[in-house]
Amino acid sequence: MQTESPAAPVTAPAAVTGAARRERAGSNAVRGAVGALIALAVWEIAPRIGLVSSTDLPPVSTVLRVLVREAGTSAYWTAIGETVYAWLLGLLIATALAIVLGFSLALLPAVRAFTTSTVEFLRPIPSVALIPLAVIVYGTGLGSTLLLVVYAAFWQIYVQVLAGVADVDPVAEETARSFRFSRWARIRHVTWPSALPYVLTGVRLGAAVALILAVTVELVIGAPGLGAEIAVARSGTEPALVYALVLTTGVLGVLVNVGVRAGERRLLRWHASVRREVPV
Amino acid sequence: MSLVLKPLRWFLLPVILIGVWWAASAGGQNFYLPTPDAVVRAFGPTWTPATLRADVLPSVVRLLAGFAIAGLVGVAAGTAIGLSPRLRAYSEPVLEFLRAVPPPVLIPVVMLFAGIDNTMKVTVIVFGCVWPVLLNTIEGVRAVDPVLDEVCRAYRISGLTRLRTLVLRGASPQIMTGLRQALAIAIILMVISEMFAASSGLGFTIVQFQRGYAIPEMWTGIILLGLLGILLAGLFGLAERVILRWYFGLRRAARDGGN
Amino acid sequence: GCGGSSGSEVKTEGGNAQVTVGTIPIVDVAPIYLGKEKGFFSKRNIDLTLKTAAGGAAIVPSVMSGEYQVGFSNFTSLLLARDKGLPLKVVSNGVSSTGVQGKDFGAIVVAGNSPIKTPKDLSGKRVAVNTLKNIGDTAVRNSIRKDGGDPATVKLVELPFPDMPPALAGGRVDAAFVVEPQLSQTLAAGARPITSTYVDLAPNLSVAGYFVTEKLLASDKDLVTRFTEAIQESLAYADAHPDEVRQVLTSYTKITPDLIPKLTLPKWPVEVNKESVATLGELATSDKLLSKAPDLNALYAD
Amino acid sequence: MAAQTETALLEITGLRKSYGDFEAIRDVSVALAAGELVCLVGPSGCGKTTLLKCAAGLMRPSGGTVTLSGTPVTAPPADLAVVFQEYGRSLFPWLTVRRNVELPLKEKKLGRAERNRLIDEALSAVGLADRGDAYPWQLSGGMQQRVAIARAVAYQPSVMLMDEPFAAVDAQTRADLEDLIRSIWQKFGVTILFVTHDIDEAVYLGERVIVLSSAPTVVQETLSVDLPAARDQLTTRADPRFTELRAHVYAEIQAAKKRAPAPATD
Amino acid sequence: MAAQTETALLEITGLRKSYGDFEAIRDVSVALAAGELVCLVGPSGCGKTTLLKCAAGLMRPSGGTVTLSGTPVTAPPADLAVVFQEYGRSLFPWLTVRRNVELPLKEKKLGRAERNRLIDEALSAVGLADRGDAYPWQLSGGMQQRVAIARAVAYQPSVMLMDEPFAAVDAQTRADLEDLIRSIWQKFGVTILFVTHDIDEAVYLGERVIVLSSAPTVVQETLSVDLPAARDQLTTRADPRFTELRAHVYAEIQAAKKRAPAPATD
Ligand SMILES: Nc1ncnc2c1ncn2[C@@H]1O[C@H](COP(=O)(O)OP(=O)(O)OP(=O)(O)O)[C@@H](O)[C@H]1O
Ligand SMILES: Nc1ncnc2c1ncn2[C@@H]1O[C@H](COP(=O)(O)OP(=O)(O)OP(=O)(O)O)[C@@H](O)[C@H]1O
Ligand SMILES: [Mg+2]
Ligand SMILES: [Mg+2]
Repeated sequence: MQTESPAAPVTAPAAVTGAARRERAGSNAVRGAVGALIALAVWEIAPRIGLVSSTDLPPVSTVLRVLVREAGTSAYWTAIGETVYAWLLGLLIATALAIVLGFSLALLPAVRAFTTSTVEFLRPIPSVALIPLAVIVYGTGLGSTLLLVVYAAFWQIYVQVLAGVADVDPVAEETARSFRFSRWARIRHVTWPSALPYVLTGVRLGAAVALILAVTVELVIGAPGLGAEIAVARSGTEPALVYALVLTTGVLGVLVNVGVRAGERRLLRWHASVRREVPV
Repeated sequence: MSLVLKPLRWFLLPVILIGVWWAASAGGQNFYLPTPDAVVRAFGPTWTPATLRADVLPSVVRLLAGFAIAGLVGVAAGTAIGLSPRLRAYSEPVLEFLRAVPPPVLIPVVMLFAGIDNTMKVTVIVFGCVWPVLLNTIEGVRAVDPVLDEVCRAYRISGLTRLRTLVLRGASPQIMTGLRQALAIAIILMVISEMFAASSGLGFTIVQFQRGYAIPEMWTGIILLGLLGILLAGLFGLAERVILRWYFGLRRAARDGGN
Repeated sequence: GCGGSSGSEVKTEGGNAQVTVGTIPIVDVAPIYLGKEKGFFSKRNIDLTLKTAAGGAAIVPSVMSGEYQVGFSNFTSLLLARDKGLPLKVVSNGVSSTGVQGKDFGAIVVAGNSPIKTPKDLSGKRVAVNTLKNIGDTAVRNSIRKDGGDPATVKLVELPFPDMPPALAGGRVDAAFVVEPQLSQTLAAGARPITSTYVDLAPNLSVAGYFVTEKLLASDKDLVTRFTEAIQESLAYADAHPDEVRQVLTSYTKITPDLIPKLTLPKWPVEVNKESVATLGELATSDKLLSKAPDLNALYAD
Repeated sequence: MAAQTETALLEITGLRKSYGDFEAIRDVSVALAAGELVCLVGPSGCGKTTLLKCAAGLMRPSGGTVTLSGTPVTAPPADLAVVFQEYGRSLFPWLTVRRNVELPLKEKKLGRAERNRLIDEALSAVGLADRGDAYPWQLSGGMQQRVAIARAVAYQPSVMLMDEPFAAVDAQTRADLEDLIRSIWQKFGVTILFVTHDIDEAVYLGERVIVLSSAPTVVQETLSVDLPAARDQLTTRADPRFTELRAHVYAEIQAAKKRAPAPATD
Repeated sequence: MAAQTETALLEITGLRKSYGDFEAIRDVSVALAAGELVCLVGPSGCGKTTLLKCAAGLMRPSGGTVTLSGTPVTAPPADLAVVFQEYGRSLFPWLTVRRNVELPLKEKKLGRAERNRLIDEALSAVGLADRGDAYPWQLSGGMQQRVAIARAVAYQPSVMLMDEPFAAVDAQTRADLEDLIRSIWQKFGVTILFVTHDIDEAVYLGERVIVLSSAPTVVQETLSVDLPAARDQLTTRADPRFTELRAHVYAEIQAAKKRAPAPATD
């Protein structure tokens, strides 16, 4: 029987705090940039070595030159503004609708039973097929774009919300019930946080689809915005301009993702997916 | 009681909606909104067995091919990316970029590489509907229970077995959600892809009707799309019930006492 | 009139009528842009707004709904619309073929090394047109038929104009029916024209026109008349001043400056060549695009 | 037992529960008088958790009734707190320890100051006063379990159902928590149904110990613990009567485990 | 302990572990000879699970080394089995009980007949022979824990790390399982590191009992259990030496819980 004397001097562990996390985020940004650079290099080289015709797919340097030229015009920024406005507004409406409907349907099985058939019928109807309807109701202005953007993005988020609501840990749910949380409190404190990872994935999916629809509607019916610019550019003869505008669209998509990701890191700090990647 | 209620649940809302439609379209002032009976009357002549075979079948085949490829690619890539934070960091901006590119402007680019035939259309479908699968797989894989992960590591369950029994199974509820979304998008993209360089197909036919001002016929096409969607969603639900039996069982067990 | 509150016309403070026209960003509508610049509309108390849409299919519903007062569309589309009972009326010619073989703004082109020499050789081949079951469709079949080929065997593929040059260059299609500016673009890339399609169709074919709804015509005849006068002045002016047309193109299209001088411009006669539209109608009827022979008189406002 | 039934607060009568074809509980009747502390022991898998969930109104029994103060329990009644066996999963991972304890109090519409007082008291009672800002997944198993206990204690329920609440804590902490429960029980007159596998604990804590048979489950024996009300870890456990009782319970559980269940029809 | 170190199979030297700013383990050195059965006790939250995970190569320590047969452990080594404290979550909910036990055996490339034999043996040893086709979520907590034990036992490891493996089972089953572990240990010469909160269990099972202090953790005491190798639930527990040892461990844990941790630098 012997007792070991407590610890010899020990160097204090490196404080792994905000600094390290920022460093990690920084290195991720660098990695993302590296990935993007590789993609850009492929784009630059493919037309240059004749893999594709450079008139069909101009090298990225040409596209960037055109992009810089366009960035000097106010029309370019106006178009971005129009698209972004329709997009974000549409996304906001779709998100709110999807969350409200998704939660109420998930929690009111009766309502759900009555709406399933209609929902399953409406869901696959392509938003593009509704363009004529949108034009009748709203003409070619913002209203049409919004209608279609909301319609398309809604389903993306809605399906995620339903799945998320179904994925609540049963023990957590029982805990809440045992403390007689009101229905609302259960939604607010148990269902909502559990579903949040799903909802955020839904928002990311919806954001992309909303952007796609905003641009497509502008493209097809000529509502003002980036899509209309692309339509005009396409009927012109400068492919690089089309690609410059497409590039702009893509960059908008990346920016939104960065935003949602940042929100995710904050909101889902507790979730297995995030906490595993935060240094311990 | 439930014998009456069940069908009622299914049909009540659609019946109300059709009623609303009827009221809105009655009088026929609006050229673009025909009455439901006009649409129903147009259905038979428009969708004969011959047109179904010529226009709907190729579309559905392309749709299923695209969906299957997107499912495979999405799950495979999603698993790889979900498992490796490093890979995710490298690829995320590029993927997000590609995801944000609208398929209609992408189609010309795809045509450069994949031609204008089925390959192009399937490529477009794959390109568009791979995202929900990919994203959901990534998130599902990331969220695999840490304790189970440790069990696998402790028993040195690695490689394919780990993938099959832990990663994919753990992520399967979310993967199925992604696939469900992808199915709906695949239908949308089937239509979009057939708006370009097509000479047959359901989407093509709908657009033709729309351009030719054959409005009731156009609506029959849209309704057919909806029916196709219901059918596919139903089949998907069956598959899901089999694949996620443990999951539904687990939830039901927990809810057994629920009110 | 009874349509005073229909919302299809809004008076501004200056007493000008607000007119929105749906156009397509192509060469064909240059006169209206030029006319607006020249003040042909404002001097008739018309406050003109030009909106571009992707094609006639998007313009017609907007005109029907009153969002646009006037639209621009090709005659086949308009015949189709009337065939289905849409109450549209053509108020003016829009654009016409030059009528000169080999020197028109649209042509069927093939790759430089293609064995296809004349339209007859297109039998059994893949030909790109911008919209199926529309004017391009009719025109290509007509050229083949006229040349002694079999229009039934040609495989028409729908492809937007901008996508035709790469598809042709990549051998995805054997021939393409292109219009300016893609025509100049393909020619510059080594393609070879085999026929001026619109010229084959009818002498001095009227391709497209400006249209309004019957409702507007009934409720505000005066406005329609003023618009018609203005657009016709614009057409005449454009026809007479090709350099100014080329200039105005830079304002609403994205055609590269080096290509603009090389473009073959269409003709912009004031009057619709009704005979050519009748030919279009006959061909469309025999191709089963129309359900019955069109009532051509009902098509025109005057 | 008939005497107790008349004044019973929580009364479970003829409870049956089958999961599909599997008959878990065949026939269990238990009655708790107001302010009673009853311990429930039984072989693993005999249906203690099931019984508790039925008593809490979280699960619908296949047969029999549960009443609280005479009214049937169909949903969790007011002023009841449950400590779940799966303590880890019963904590909300998105909330810190404090917030986990606070949430039911908020639902109870207590003021902030009151809430803070209760949280502080409960957390120090379970020895976690300094870990309030940690997330549950940053805690060890035993700590998580203590958070779940703190949550129930802070709630100040009038009925408390506890499912092996001390299974994951060390001996010393366990002793402290046992005394905590006894003192709460004595101070506030809480009615407690306490599931445990530790026979010493059952005897030390309870006024009665109910031994269940293995599934299909019936009540094997009800045992009154005739130890003095003031109990103490040292003296009580040294009491020969304590040893006697624990030996008795142990023998009963052994019997329960071995006993071939009686046929369904009698 | 110096003597043991030379022949040590599993050797943990100067282990440190911090979670962010929180210093969980300050300095722990433990050495297990091949075929030794060592029990680890300590206050809740002192770092037993952490230590076990580091030993299993599941977690990287902040400092110090872990070696198995002289080679550093960076990933879980071959022939090692772990029973996790979070037993419920350590079972695959999409696999039946049998498949859960079978999975690691498949990975070990055992033939089907061999696998079935091992599964049957292990499941009957833990008393679950008839529940092989159930899913884990159809089992009670104690049953789930026994499945996790069966999985480890069927694996026939040479090193077994067990984290409070009997916390959720009843007294009788617990006694049976204790004897099961001892018999496996004696038969196959498995090296076992066993975490428990039950002091009697620690003394009954172990050849040595290591008592940890509370966090920041050091080894508070190492105690050789000088009871005869052939142990028996009745006679061993009645042995006065047993009572002496358990009283000693209890006092140590009490001391560990109360001791103010030494300052980090000195
Ligand atoms: N992920 C984490 N982040 C921060 N702190 C942690 C984390 N995991 C564990 N800890 C802390 O480390 C300490 C040791 O935890 P550990 O789980 O090893 O304790 P334990 O000895 O197993 O306790 P118990 O007997 O209660 O299971 C605890 O104080 C705990 O709060
Ligand atoms: N969802 C379910 N489906 C099928 N059987 C179930 C289900 N839940 C519990 N059971 C069975 O019911 C019986 C009682 O389970 P319960 O959890 O109530 O036991 P317990 O007494 O709490 O056991 P323990 O002491 O091990 O926690 C067990 O045999 C279990 O297998
Ligand atoms: Mg239980
Ligand atoms: Mg632990």
